[in-house]
Amino acid sequence: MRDTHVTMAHGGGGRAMKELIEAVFTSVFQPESSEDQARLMAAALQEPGARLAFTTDSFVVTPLEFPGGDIGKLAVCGTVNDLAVGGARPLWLSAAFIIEEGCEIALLRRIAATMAAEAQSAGVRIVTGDTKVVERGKGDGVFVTTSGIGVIPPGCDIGAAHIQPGDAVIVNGVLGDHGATILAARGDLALSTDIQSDCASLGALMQAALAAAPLHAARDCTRGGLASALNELATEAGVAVEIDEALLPLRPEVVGVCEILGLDPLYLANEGRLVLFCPGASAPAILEAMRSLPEGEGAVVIGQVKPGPAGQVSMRTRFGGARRVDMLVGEQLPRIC
Amino acid sequence: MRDTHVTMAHGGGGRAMKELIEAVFTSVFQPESSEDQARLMAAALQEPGARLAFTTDSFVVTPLEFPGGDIGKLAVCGTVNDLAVGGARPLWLSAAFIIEEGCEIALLRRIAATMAAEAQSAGVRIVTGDTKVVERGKGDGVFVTTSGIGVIPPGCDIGAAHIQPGDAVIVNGVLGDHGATILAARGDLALSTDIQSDCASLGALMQAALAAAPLHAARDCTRGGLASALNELATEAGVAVEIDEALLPLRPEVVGVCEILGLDPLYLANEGRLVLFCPGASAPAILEAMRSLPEGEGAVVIGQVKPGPAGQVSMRTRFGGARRVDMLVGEQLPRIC
Amino acid sequence: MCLGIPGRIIAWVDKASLMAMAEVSGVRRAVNVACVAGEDPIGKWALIHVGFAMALIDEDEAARTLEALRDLGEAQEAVEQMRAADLALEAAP
Amino acid sequence: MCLGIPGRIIAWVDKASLMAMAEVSGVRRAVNVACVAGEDPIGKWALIHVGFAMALIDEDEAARTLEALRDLGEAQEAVEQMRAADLALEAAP
Amino acid sequence: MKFASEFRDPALARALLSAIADKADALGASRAKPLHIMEICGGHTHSIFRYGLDKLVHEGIEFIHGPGCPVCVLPMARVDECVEIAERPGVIFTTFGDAMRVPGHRKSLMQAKAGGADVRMVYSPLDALELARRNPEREVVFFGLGFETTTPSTALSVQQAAREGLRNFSVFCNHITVPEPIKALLDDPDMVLDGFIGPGHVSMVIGVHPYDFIARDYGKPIVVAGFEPTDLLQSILMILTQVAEGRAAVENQYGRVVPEHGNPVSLAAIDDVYEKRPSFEWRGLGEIDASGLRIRPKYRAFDAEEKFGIGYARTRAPVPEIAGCECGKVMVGKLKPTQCPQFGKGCSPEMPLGALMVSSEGACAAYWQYGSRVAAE
Amino acid sequence: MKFASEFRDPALARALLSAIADKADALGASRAKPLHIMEICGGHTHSIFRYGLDKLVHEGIEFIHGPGCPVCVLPMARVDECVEIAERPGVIFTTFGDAMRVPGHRKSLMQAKAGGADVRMVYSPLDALELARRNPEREVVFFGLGFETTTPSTALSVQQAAREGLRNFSVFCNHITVPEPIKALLDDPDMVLDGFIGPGHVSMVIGVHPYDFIARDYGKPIVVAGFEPTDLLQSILMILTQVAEGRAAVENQYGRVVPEHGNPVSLAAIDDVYEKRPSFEWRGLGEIDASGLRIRPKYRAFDAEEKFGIGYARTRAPVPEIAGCECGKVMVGKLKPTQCPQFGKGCSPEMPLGALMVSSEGACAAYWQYGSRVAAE
Ligand code: SF4
Ligand code: SF4
Ligand SMILES: [Mg+2]
Ligand SMILES: [Mg+2]
Ligand SMILES: [Mg+2]
Ligand SMILES: [Mg+2]
Ligand SMILES: [Mg+2]
Ligand SMILES: [Mg+2]
Ligand SMILES: [Mg+2]
Ligand SMILES: [Mg+2]
Ligand SMILES: [Mg+2]
Ligand SMILES: [Mg+2]
Repeated sequence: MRDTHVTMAHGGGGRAMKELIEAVFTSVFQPESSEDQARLMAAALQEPGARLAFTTDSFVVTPLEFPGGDIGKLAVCGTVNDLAVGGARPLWLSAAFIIEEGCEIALLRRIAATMAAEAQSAGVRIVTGDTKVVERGKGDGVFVTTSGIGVIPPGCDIGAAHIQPGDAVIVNGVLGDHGATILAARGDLALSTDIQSDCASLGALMQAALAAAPLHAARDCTRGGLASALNELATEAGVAVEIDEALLPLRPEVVGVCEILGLDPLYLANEGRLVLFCPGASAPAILEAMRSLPEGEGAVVIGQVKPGPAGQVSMRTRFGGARRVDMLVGEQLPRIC
Repeated sequence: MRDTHVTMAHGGGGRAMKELIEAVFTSVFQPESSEDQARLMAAALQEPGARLAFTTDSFVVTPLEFPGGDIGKLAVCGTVNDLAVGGARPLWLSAAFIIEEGCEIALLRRIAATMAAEAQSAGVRIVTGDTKVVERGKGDGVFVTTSGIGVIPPGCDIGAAHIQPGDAVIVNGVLGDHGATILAARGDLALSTDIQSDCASLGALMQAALAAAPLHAARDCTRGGLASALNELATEAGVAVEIDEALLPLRPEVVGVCEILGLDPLYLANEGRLVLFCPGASAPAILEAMRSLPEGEGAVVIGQVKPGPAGQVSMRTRFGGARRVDMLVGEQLPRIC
Repeated sequence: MCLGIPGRIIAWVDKASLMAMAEVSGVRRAVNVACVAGEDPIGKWALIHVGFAMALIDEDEAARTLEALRDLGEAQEAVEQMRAADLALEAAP
Repeated sequence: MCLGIPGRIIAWVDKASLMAMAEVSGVRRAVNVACVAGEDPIGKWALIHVGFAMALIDEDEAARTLEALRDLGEAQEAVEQMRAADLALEAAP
Repeated sequence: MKFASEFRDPALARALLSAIADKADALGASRAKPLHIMEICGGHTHSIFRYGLDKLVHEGIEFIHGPGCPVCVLPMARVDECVEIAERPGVIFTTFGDAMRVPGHRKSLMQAKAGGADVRMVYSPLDALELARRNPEREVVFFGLGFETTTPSTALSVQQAAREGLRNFSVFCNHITVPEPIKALLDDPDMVLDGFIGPGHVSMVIGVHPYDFIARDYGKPIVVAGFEPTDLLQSILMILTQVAEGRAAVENQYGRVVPEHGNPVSLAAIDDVYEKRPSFEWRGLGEIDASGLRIRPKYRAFDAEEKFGIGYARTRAPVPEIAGCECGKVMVGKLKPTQCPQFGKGCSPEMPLGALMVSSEGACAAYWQYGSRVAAE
Repeated sequence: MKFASEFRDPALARALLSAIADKADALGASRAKPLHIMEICGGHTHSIFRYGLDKLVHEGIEFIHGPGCPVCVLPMARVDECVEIAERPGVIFTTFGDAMRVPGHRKSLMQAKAGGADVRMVYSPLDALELARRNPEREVVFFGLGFETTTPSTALSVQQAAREGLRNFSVFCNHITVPEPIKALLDDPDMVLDGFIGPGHVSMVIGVHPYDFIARDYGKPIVVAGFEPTDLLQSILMILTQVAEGRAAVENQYGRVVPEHGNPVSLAAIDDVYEKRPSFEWRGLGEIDASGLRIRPKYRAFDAEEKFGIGYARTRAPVPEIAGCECGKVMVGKLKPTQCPQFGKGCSPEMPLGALMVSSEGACAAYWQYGSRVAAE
């Protein structure tokens, strides 16, 4: 294409749009037909008792590119992970782009390339998509919405409802890297660090864990951080969760960002982290299986499930105190007092 | 909720977000679980030879509410239609919302209600979703992205590749109502009309047509209008399409808007219109089937397929001239000269 | 150049600023009628361009043009019939 | 109130405007060092608040505090051992 | 649509086409030796292609597409200036949609908008005025573009702004006039034209007499025409009739809209607000004396050239057009669009090189859009 | 993290807790008859709950959460004024994140932002200055909020703005001081306090002597403390020791940061930029003499009160607080958060009624967030 930046013409439904889609997206995603719907078959889906898993997320992030990833990587990983944590094997993704007028086409190309690469390494195909262009000041560079389809094999049934008192609570690595990276990358707080986003696809990790030993539930810790994921799960399962401050894996730089801004790392976003609940007896095998993969290298037990009070998450502090770990209220704001 | 407008807190991943999602979305869509993935089974999908259809679209429209619909109705109809025109029976939708800070919560409720009602009448379920909040000036009220899953029954195979010279070209009603309605509703051109968007779900209509007689292909005419859909199909099928100006169904008001602004109704967007290709012999039965449903009342043959030149769409004018109907170039701009 | 379109001036919007409502095929927009306000334009047809009523349409003149065209149509038909007859004659052995 | 955090001043950013780079656990930010510029602050630890180095940290004093706490720890351990012994004695029949 | 549909009647058109064919045959016109008729106005070009008249009409009639598309004749330097104004902080730049995609040297207005300039399409200068009222802290500039049809609306808007004492409204005036370039074409010794279709909506404002010189001084027939297909066909027939009768006169086909002496209110507004520029540059035609209008000193406060120290008067060194672009020759009828080496190659509607490919009134866009493209392929 | 982690050592904390328990037992303190120790500073309140010290410490020690959270003591009328300034066209209103969610009568700053006001969170007044430099056409207002710890940073920023001659930067000064409200609390005949934990970072600026009156005039022990858990425990131990010994003195636990006489550069900047207001209104405490700072006339150009004709001096009629809100009583220790009838009902962090539920330093938010909520349910 001769154009270097997106104009409203690229959203008009005509030739300019077609050219943009072909040059930037379909040339990279290589869908099988030009029909505006993918037509798919998978043997796994037709097995008796197999269930289809379906999920969606919109991705909005500033900046669009950051250390460790870009919005495209987030969009693939996030939806793959939402499928994976339910026990589904991710198969197919859709990708819809809302592009702000003026967006650099080279940036879109980089994002599409990241998505294609991440999809390939996660073993999923981007099979259908859409682009829209909005006027300048009515978007933010680009928003990406992915939806995902996976298959839950017969017999696999995990979820919050299965969590039991006594379950071990496991995370797959250091917490808050993504959130801290974005805060720093945004630039307005003038912080600089060497941290990278933890953004990663966790499909293989979940399959490894499922294969290793019985497990009850898993959830990716994204917006709202570990604390919000634990609160959701504790509420849905009607149990209490107690984690141990001393066991929480945290990078010093993430602690640094939190100390400077008065934030709590438990609430920082992650994009390649999950929390997993399994019977205590499963924990060693699951940990071992997780640690055999790069995205599970840092897997550790961080706490356990208690019978009640239902929905309560608490943390044993380093010197034996306990504090409530409530759900994040609104958004975490940097504070000075 | 006590809040009347969305703030950044509603996107933070915490309690405010949960409250917004529950008050506005899940209370209306009533998903089966609180897991962030729907887990689905459908007998039709497990039939041997059945294929899964998967599609996605983002919806961006100003104003968000307009005569005949709102962005939520568009989002349901648009994705249902993208499934339907491929011969799929629509089953499930996902819905992802990107909400601009400051958006009125009552508006979101109205949009969700429309979506639920339209989904019900279209026979699909909204089974999973997502919300994000972006800062004011980085969105436009709300963007909705829907993805859809449908099932193409064994033996059903329609698409551009099947179009043949001699095929009749059918549309299901008057053209351009949606585009003209939006142009007028936007207000900046200070036009007022009584037209309404044609926004409608076409699942039942497609099923009726498929049941009536053999057909080759269908496509919904959305952005870029009838002209762009015909050009796409002609190119994909390697045929020429000739339509007849005298046969085109157009409302006088739509012609009026076009005359005033110097636009061509062939390029105006529709949201409840499809163009259908079938053997000439099928046309009477298909027209009859379509006309038996309200969304097909205005069904008419508008032209036919010629062997070539491949990809060319032309129109016989009212007094026997012929003109090329090219694909829209950029976007249609109002003109004075 | 100069897209212009016939519309009917249906009512005053603000007489002081010479703004009136014009209607084109059921589509309404307020237009400036300064150029045609010499006689009361309400109810009349005008040629609308970029939001201004630029000229009143002379209905009699329009009818005369159409009449002339219809006459031409008849005349031309006659000519063609004659020509066809000629051809038939010529073709006759 | 008044979140403050120890950071090391690692280098000047702009000496004229008294801006220097501070580092907290590997995180860097330029801070104003006007309040601690009496002696050359580079290499020193300071208490950072809202982008300003508000005070240098007295390392000796910090060590003394910790020392006192450790002494207390030992003393308290002794006390507790004595108390445990007392209890054991009392519990003895 | 009343006063439109009747003039699109296929039966009437058939009769006209047949009568034209008879006349053309009688005149011995053929594809090899056609009669050259220039439709001056881009609106006529648009109608010809929209209704396929070029293919329906007798093959001995060849349309030469004239310079009457204000977008097509706008030199690139004017577009550059629009972009420069639009990119100033605080400016809301308003324009008719037509001008959005015209390429400048750096960028088009659409690209400037994508780059962050606040460019808004309006349907009417009245809408620009309203924007100025609603955004008192912003400077609203209206791009005044067009021939005599459009000049009164801009003039009336400037008068209105003056009455209201608006301080944040100005017009970047690039209005031009029709008779002067026609004279320039007629003075070109290479030009062979047998008659003109005159722009009806221009005459609605200025009447028919400004074209008297065409018949009187150059001996060419000119028929002022409406824009519906039968209007055009009737006008062609009227020209052929003049040719056949050896006459050259100014005739008015479009009597329902065009008064002999034009519209007095419009003429008075034009006279009040504008004065002639000594000369103005036309794309493809070069400098033409007295062919452009500028805002009179009494309305200086509403003149964007004055406000921004920019514009034609200040940049007389002609800025070169894009190399390889043959718009100039096409516009004067010396080349057909398909004869331009760029047509369909370097230049297409999605990536226009020349203005004739941008405006839907441009001959190249019309050729492309309405099907004469194949000729080039 | 050096100078922090060491002071979070569980072993040291255990020793301190044990020593405190011994001292408290020796003093006969019990849950029924506790010793009341006020941590003046919201930062201390936050640390107490974050590390669970309230549950670890001997049950005979009861913490009274003092007024040292600048967000909590800010009257609603000030928030209303912030919103009013922020909503003016052209203004960029900058604030620490803490103030974003504090309810005003109409709305919070976060809600004003959602409504279109350009409200931006900054980490430092230096970031607000930088915004002013980069947006010369906008008025950048910084919300000066905080006690003596924060006042120097604002003062130094105003001096910097003056040096640079910035014309679009101003401070909405609502800075307040610690000693005066403490005196007010001590003058309250209902108040029974056995000692104070002094705000270490305030003393980092002003030194320890401004608290002399507490020991000297009121006979209460006060220990200026750091913010790590062992700092707090050590300070409690030091207070108990004074109580046990029948002494009342100003002691400095936080010697590594707090110089006896404070920081001379900070003090000079404060003195140069601010002057005392005759009195200032505190939420829950009412008007307190000489407890607020305003910008001196010499820096009038940087004073948002002057620029916008708004602010404390102009709106002395106290604006009523929300009915049913018991923040005032909680703030002076007369009610525990859980004793407020609104706690967890009309008032929760997602929908705070009072400021104490907003700031993470507010006693109510701390009770809610860190687990004492159940008591209310
Ligand atoms: S094809 Fe393009 S460059 Fe050539 S004359 Fe036409 S517009 Fe100009
Ligand atoms: S619960 Fe709410 S209203 Fe009651 S004192 Fe606390 S903050 Fe104030
Ligand atoms: Mg999801
Ligand atoms: Mg997700
Ligand atoms: Mg998830
Ligand atoms: Mg699409
Ligand atoms: Mg933006
Ligand atoms: Mg789609
Ligand atoms: Mg679609
Ligand atoms: Mg479609
Ligand atoms: Mg989600
Ligand atoms: Mg907006």
